[in-house]
Amino acid sequence: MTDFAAVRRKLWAVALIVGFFLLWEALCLALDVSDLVLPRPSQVFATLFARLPILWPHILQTLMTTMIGFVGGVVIGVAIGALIGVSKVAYDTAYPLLIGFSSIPKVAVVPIFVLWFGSGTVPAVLTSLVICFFPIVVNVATGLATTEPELEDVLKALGASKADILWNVGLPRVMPFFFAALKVSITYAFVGTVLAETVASNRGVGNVMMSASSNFDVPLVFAGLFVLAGLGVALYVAFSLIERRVTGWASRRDDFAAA
Amino acid sequence: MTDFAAVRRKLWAVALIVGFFLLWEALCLALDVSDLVLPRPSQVFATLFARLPILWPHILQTLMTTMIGFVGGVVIGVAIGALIGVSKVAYDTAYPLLIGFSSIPKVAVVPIFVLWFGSGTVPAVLTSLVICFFPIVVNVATGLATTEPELEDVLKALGASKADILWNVGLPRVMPFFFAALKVSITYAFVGTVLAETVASNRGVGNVMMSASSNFDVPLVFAGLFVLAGLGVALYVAFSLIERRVTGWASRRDDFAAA
Amino acid sequence: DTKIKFTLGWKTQGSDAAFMLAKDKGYFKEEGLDVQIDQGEGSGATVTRIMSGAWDAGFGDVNAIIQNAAQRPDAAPVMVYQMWNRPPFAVVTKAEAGVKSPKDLEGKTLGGAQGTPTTRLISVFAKTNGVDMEKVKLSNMAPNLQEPMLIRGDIDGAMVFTLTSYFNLVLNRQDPDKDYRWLNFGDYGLDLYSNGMMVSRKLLKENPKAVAGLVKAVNRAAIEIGKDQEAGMKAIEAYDNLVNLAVEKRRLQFAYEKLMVSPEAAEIGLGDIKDDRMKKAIDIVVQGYGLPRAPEPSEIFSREFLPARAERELVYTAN
Amino acid sequence: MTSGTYPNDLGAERVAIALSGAAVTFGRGARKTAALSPTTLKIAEGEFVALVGPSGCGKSTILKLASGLLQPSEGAVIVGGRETAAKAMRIGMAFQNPTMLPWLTVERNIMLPLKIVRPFRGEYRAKRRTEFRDRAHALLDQVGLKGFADKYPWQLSGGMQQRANLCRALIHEPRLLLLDEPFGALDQFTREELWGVLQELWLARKPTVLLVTHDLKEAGYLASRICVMSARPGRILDDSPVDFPRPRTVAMTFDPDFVALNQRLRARIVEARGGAEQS
Amino acid sequence: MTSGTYPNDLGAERVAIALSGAAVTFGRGARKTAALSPTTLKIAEGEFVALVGPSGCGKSTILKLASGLLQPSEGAVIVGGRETAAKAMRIGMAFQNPTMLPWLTVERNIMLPLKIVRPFRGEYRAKRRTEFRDRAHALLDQVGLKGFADKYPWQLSGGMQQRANLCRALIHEPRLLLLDEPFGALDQFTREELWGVLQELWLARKPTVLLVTHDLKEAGYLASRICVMSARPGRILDDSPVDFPRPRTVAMTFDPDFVALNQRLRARIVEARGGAEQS
Ligand SMILES: Nc1ncnc2c1ncn2[C@@H]1O[C@H](COP(=O)(O)OP(=O)(O)OP(=O)(O)O)[C@@H](O)[C@H]1O
Ligand SMILES: Nc1ncnc2c1ncn2[C@@H]1O[C@H](COP(=O)(O)OP(=O)(O)OP(=O)(O)O)[C@@H](O)[C@H]1O
Ligand SMILES: [Mg+2]
Ligand SMILES: [Mg+2]
Repeated sequence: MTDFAAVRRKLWAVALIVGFFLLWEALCLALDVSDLVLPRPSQVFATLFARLPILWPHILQTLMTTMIGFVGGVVIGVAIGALIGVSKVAYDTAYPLLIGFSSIPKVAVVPIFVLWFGSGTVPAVLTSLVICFFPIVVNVATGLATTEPELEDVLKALGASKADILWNVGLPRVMPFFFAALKVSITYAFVGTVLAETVASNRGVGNVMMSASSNFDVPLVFAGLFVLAGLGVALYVAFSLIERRVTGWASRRDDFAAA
Repeated sequence: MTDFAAVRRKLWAVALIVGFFLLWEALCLALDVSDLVLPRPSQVFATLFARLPILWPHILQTLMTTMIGFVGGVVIGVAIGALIGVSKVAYDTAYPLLIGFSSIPKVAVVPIFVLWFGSGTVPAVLTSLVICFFPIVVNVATGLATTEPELEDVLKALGASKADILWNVGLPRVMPFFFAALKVSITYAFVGTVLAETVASNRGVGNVMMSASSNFDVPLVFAGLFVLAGLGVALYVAFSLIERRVTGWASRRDDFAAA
Repeated sequence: DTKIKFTLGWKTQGSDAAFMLAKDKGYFKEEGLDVQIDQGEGSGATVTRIMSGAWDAGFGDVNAIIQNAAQRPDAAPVMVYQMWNRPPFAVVTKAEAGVKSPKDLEGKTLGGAQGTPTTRLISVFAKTNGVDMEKVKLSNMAPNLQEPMLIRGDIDGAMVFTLTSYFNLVLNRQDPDKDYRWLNFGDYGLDLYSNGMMVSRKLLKENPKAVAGLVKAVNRAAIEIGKDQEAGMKAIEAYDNLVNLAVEKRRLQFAYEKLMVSPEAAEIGLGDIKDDRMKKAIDIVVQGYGLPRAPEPSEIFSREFLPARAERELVYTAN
Repeated sequence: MTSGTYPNDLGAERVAIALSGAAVTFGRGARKTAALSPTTLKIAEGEFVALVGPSGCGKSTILKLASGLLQPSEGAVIVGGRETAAKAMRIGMAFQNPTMLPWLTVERNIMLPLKIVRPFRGEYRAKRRTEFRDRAHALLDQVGLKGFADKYPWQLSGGMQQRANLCRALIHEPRLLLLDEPFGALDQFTREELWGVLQELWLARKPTVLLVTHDLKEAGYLASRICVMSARPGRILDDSPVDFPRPRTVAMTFDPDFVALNQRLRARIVEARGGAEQS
Repeated sequence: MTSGTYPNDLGAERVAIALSGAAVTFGRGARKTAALSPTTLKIAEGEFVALVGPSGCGKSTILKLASGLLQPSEGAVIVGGRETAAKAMRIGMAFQNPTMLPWLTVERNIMLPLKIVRPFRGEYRAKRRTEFRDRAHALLDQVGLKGFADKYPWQLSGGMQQRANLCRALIHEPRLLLLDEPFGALDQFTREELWGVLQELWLARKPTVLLVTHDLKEAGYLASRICVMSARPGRILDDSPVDFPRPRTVAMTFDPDFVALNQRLRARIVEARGGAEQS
């Protein structure tokens, strides 16, 4: 693909995204939707900019909490995923437990964390961690389980250990789906943090939104939502850049080798 | 693998899962954890069996709501995933929007649904739907984007349409990761239903848990959690059976052809 | 300093000003206390939070203490400063619905959040006032959905906290006085106490001095705010700069006017209760919640830590 | 050099494939790889052309151009009078690496073209368990894979996969057959058997065939014309007709004329390698 | 039939590979496929054995047994005196289908054994940019892939992938070399060049080599012993020494003795096919 086409594609995408917000604005105006139900994007952005100085520390708090929880979730997710992908007994044991755990609304778990670790950042980190590691587990495990035996045989014939095979075949093979899981996970990590912040914290975007919502300051609630969405997208963009480098082979982009 | 080994593996798994609950029971007893914080599994199961007749209609309600939302989520997820996996512009447009939307705690969205559709089943179905479709989108899109061009070429050389290729190569290729996403999604679908039920509904497990929690009846809250976990696992088992048939080729199980 | 973890009844509200002021002006510090104030999940949840051991003290509903004391007398927290003398529980309806007395609720749909005292006590309220609950439809919803659904007409009435709902209606650009009718439980035979400061039994046993200090500091701040609400609002702003100060100030004044200033408070001073009224209140709660036993007022409330009567003389002047 | 060069002007005969100065380059900038030099090649309908040349010279690339899987970076490719090959002609392609779909049994893999290609696709659901299935089994028998219809591709040996691959290229009676070293992984005897099968098929239906092979004997036995390519980036060095009578036999490959043709082509290839193969 | 059968009793020489009645069956119950009949085969250290036989007879299966990738369903396989092949001997294996890892460049793919196998693995991080890299590039040059080190495997043609595959089997100077049709996708000239490369390497280091091929000329040129297998499920029908002097040349393949050997083996194969190939 030429550079020109790539730029045009990006422009299209930007236009469509802007169009989405314009549509929202127009629909709200046309249907006369109350800003107490669904504020217009222009109101939300106005609120966001007006309150940004006050929101800033909360945003940093949420971002930091989420990142710690997310990194922890990724590490644990990869570890459990690798275990499940490699061992049949682990598969049969851990999967039902994890599915069961994952079906539980995490809001029921936060109080337990609060009790054990006090209110504040620690339970938020933990909530974010437990909510985000499952997609990673599942994709890593599936990727490992479906790795072509031929590729593994290359290493086995060399007398490679299981760890060697995992490292040199399993994990690279899994990368595209690992990155896919990251995209899901990072969003859930934010949800987890915010959840814990609404339940038991005096800081963070979740807390802001909760107090805004109990004050019926709906534009501020949505400003919080936009901040979360923005943070999610920002991290997604960061991952995408890494992903391009790491998993370009899988989509065989012509510009991959040159990138 | 012989049948005997398979049976032994299952027994191991059952033993480990039972062990997990025994450990929980023992730790609660040893550390004298209050049942207001974390009831022992034995208490929870006792409550569950004692209250089952009362819980039953709620369980059915939640299960039904979740299944509708989940099926809707799967359909929409596959559709959007296919679009994103195939079209670059859709990828660049929809991904940021979806990531942004997914980073938003759904609890903020439920009230909007309630105000639009009234309280009850409809907002619960919608919440369950919007919470569960994203993992499917991501995995379907990634699976399609990483499909080996060689396999697609087989059909292209025959003059197959894009739809033919999607149907005959893309989707089968994606199946293992589609099923992986289903496992994540079904759990989130339950979380979504319960969330909506706690916000505005007179029935369902979420409603029971909310009322139990306001009664400080923590064992009943956990009974609700166990029910959710159980439903999640039951559906997981159902999917696993389908998965074995559909994606056995990917893990090249020796017993696949015979199954 | 003794570390105290303190939970509010809800997110930051103007009516919490006393705690912020006590912290801000160092009244806690003077008592040798290092108090950390956390936002809460509901005035009922304050009780569970303290019972779980994660918090030592908090601002919450005495009726929830009664409920728990009936079942777990050794675990339930103890009220040590009964801040709100009158109950904020009410059913609010639109004026045009024509609900003038409880009897008019028959045939209507009421929305309420599960587990809030108002929702729990509605059947007692109905019984006391000869309303047939069979004819009243109840619908569950999260607290912040009550007013929007009421405004939209999805429900005919909402079972609310006056203090919260009044201002929610204001924030929803309604006129809560002109366009809405309030059936206050206190006016219809449910003469209950409501929120106050409670502490855990553990703190009570292990560090009574800290409890006394806590009560002293909060009382001092509450009395001060009676004369100067602006000082309270400054403390609120310092604690949480996101709130709508104008509304919160009105809420603070509402709390003083409608819930704290009362003939009883004038008689016995702020923070204390009358045991016979409490006994009646306990009976109402026991009946309403279907509790297995009725706890004694002494299990619920301890006046041991109250400062001298003279220090608890509430003089309220709106400013 | 014109000695063995086949007249590229086909006159009135209908042209099946026409490459006009078609070149292929992969990548961009410093990473650019020329895969095929500008190449002109016309193949008439019903011709059987064999393509030989050193490894990496662009033979598979020419096949991909002809099937429409690849667009030329320069020049034009017209197949059956159209630019989109698959629309113009029913194509059967056997890829160099067997590319069976791993989730389908051998039988289903082989029936894939019937599922996709008109006019069969309309009847696929109805006939996949009867007529089409029988056709697949008959083909499998012919290539010596009787009894493997229900296996999955990875349960076959390399040579068996290659034969299944060939079946898939043949099942829908294509008018244009593109075969990329279809017998490479087979032993000499199986190979000679399959030559016979392919020749029979060609004589019966006269599809246009473009066969890539490294085996000059194979090329001589099967083709009506042999093109020799130079090393990468390839171009066509030699284009010779093969005029032995049909049906040909393996015995014929020991005929002095046949050996002489082989020798001449071999010499051309050596000549071609001289310059370029070290790169 | 004993005429050409090599004495399987190796006496005092050290045995590199010993199959004792080793058989392989895939699947269970009704779906059972016998891939290899009970086979006994001893290969001494430093021998160069070629394995020929019809497609699907179990040649690749024997290679997988020798490399330890497959366990025999019956009988025993001992490599270098041990049951786990890879522990006993440094093995270099070229698979039938090139199995380059798609996320690594050709260079990194080829260096993979150095990353895994002792004693190189300890030095891999230090030398992968210098000494090991040079070694990889030297090998690539030898097989005619100069300049393709930085490409990804899917950017190579079929034959180029196969050559890269061969490089990966050779780079760590294995003591046991298992080659599964390593020259199948190459033209005759490239093929003959690589025969020379392989023979040189064998003469220099004397690894034990087990080569699967369909080309009797290749087998005769390279091997010190040729085993002919029957059709599926295969067993060893003939086991003949090849006594031509080393180093051998392509010219030698026209020698009457050489041709006679070829003819004799060909006859054995025909005989073998007679009974079984129709299944
Ligand atoms: N996707 C690609 N990206 C970059 N280069 C490529 C790609 N595909 C092929 N090439 C290059 O194009 C050239 C020709 O490849 P092609 O597959 O046509 O060779 P071939 O003649 O079929 O060789 P062989 O006989 O080995 O199969 C090779 O040098 C190869 O490196
Ligand atoms: N995983 C498997 N499952 C079932 N059958 C298998 C499997 N792998 C191989 N086979 C069968 O084993 C037999 C021998 O296979 P093998 O790959 O050893 O043949 P080969 O001699 O290498 O043939 P070729 O020359 O075609 O590569 C074949 O009939 C094949 O169908
Ligand atoms: Mg090729
Ligand atoms: Mg083989």
